[in-house]
Amino acid sequence: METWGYVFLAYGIVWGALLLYLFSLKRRFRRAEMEVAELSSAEELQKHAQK
Amino acid sequence: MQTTVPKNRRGYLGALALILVIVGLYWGLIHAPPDAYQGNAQRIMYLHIPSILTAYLSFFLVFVGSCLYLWKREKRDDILAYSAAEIGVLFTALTIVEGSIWGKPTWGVWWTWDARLTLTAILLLIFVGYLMLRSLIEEESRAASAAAILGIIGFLDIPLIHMSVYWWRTLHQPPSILRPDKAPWDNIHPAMLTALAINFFAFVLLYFYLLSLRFRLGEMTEEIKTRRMDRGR
Amino acid sequence: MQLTVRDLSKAYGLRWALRDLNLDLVPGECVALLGPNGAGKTTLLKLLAGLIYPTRGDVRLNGAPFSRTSTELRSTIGFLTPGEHLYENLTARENLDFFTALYNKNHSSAAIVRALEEVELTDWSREYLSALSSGMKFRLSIAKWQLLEVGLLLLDEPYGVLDGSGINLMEAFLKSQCEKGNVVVIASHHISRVLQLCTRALILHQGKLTFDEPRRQPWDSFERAFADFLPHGGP
Amino acid sequence: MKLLRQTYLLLRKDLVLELRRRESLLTMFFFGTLLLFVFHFSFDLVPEKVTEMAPALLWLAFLFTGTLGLTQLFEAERTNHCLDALLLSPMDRGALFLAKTCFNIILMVAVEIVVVPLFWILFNLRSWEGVPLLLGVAFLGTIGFCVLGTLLSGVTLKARARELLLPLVLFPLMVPVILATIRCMEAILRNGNIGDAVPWLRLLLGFDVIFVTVGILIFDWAIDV
Repeated sequence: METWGYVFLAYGIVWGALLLYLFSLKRRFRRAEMEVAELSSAEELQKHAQK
Repeated sequence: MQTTVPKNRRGYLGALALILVIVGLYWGLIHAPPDAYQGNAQRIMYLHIPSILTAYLSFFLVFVGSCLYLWKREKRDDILAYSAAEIGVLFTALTIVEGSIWGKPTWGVWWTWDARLTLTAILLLIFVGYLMLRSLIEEESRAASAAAILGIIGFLDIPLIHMSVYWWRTLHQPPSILRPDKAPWDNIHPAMLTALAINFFAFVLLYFYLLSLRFRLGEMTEEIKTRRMDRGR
Repeated sequence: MQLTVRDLSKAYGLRWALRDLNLDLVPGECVALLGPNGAGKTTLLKLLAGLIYPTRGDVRLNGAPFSRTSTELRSTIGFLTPGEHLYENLTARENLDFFTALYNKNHSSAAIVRALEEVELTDWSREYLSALSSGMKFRLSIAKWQLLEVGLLLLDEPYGVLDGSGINLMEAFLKSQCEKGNVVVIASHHISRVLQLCTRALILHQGKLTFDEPRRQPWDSFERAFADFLPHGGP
Repeated sequence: MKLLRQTYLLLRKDLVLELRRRESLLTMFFFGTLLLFVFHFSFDLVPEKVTEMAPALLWLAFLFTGTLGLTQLFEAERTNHCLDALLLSPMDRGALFLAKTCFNIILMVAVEIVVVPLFWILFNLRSWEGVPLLLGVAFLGTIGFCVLGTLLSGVTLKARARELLLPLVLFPLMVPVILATIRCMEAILRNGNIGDAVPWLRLLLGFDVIFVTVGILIFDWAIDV
């Protein structure tokens, strides 16, 4: 059935792109979380050092 | 405007969106009957209509974020506008892809100057201009103000573009039955209507899930920036 | 003209140009703003002039804070930088006519001619600004701000371009402004000259105000504070 | 009113500068005529088709010429930081917006008044009676273009590659003006008066009114930091 091909093509592209974007967002999200954690731990060190 | 959804609530939102998406897929692909004229190709409508509306929704959020930023100059509103624009571009681009794929079986051509497709293409160009403007201005606050103004002008221009494209469209080719731009909810099979409704809510929830994720990411990058600056001194 | 600055900070991208600066200027004061390059002198001047907006804190003139709508407040602020704020393709006279009209000061033509005489630019009045030397352009901006009668005068490195008579002209102009109760702030590296002129000295270092004292003779605290900027010894 | 006084002042300053150096005016005029030739060669117009294509050709030529003017709009303010001098002064930012918009309108209208008759001669169209009405519609379109163009010219002032960015950002927003002006022009050429293009005319007027007000209110944030 020719039309099913188009339907799957459309659904495939849309949900593929959305999932891709979600993963890239998650990856950036996790990297940012790590950086925040690393920065806050560095600040703790600094506070201890000053005490 | 508090849209930062705490960690667990965002999880629920994500899960709910996922469920609705799956249900929507089931209804759209299997449960709803094929269209009398277009056969199964018409099932793309369950993607096309929701993603157009989400594109409009994201344009509205860019407008709201821009107005709030210009008024109160808070970084948070700028992040909202930027996140909404980024996701808006994605949904608008997908809308065009769906529209042209839908056009192939229905009219035999990948692209027709159908009013809705042309309108979505112009929306995409405005979004691209918005993101280009933001990336080409170095200074943070200047880029935010410039983007905010473009966000407001763009939004105010949409009704005018909408009118002019539809008048231009009806001038050239009167809308025929087969054309997808006839209002989908008149004389439509109830099962199709529910499929459309489910998919619509699925898209909106998914949109807000992505938005809250991107918004939180924006806030964190901002936090990292200020922390790194303070540590620098 | 009374100027108050409360914990003013300004950041460019990732760098703090100014950090938590507090300052009070009273009418008649002539302030010298000193410090090495990149200490944030020009940033502070631009913030006081309302050309840029602070990241934190605020600047108040006569109690009124700067905001987008305070266009009236702006008619009392003057910003003097060598070779700037004048139209290159207008003649000297047209520049003065334009700015006096813009500031809604209805000076008679005679008053403008007299202002040009005072800065010894009479026979250049019909020349395009591009034909004037940088020293002459600076004299023209002195004539401009004389006509615009502003309450706060900000100068960014004025000594660079002026010759002997130009410096006397400028210092006479600034003295007359202070006597009239206006406030003058001069950012400069010519410490010896600017110290004689000013009633108070500020030292900026890496965006922080490290010294703020009225002038007195002998001024050993200033010498000490300024010592770590001088290579070794110096004026 | 203070706004109008300052607008007149700034506009007069811009006109004096322009008449003295005549950069923008001449380049825009020659670029306009150049586009006419380029369009003529590229479309290889058969006389009958010319009247049908004339509005689109003319209006696109004017838009591209106008874009040249827009990129040069704040050039005088860039030397010697004169923009800072204006922002420092008690000038109403809306006045700067109105002055710059009127300045670019004057330039474009000057080009249009010369190029339209030239178009008629070059393409030897017989009926001249539609020309004044055509120029009137072109004027309304020019207002819309310059209003939004000046606003975006201010917005992109501090951006890198701003000459490229300005058209990219401006033209998608110009779709209503482009369509409306061309439809009105076609109506004029076809039956001598606006006739059935009245809704387009209302759209054009609406566009002008909306973005003049928005421009005056919002230009402040565009130019100030």
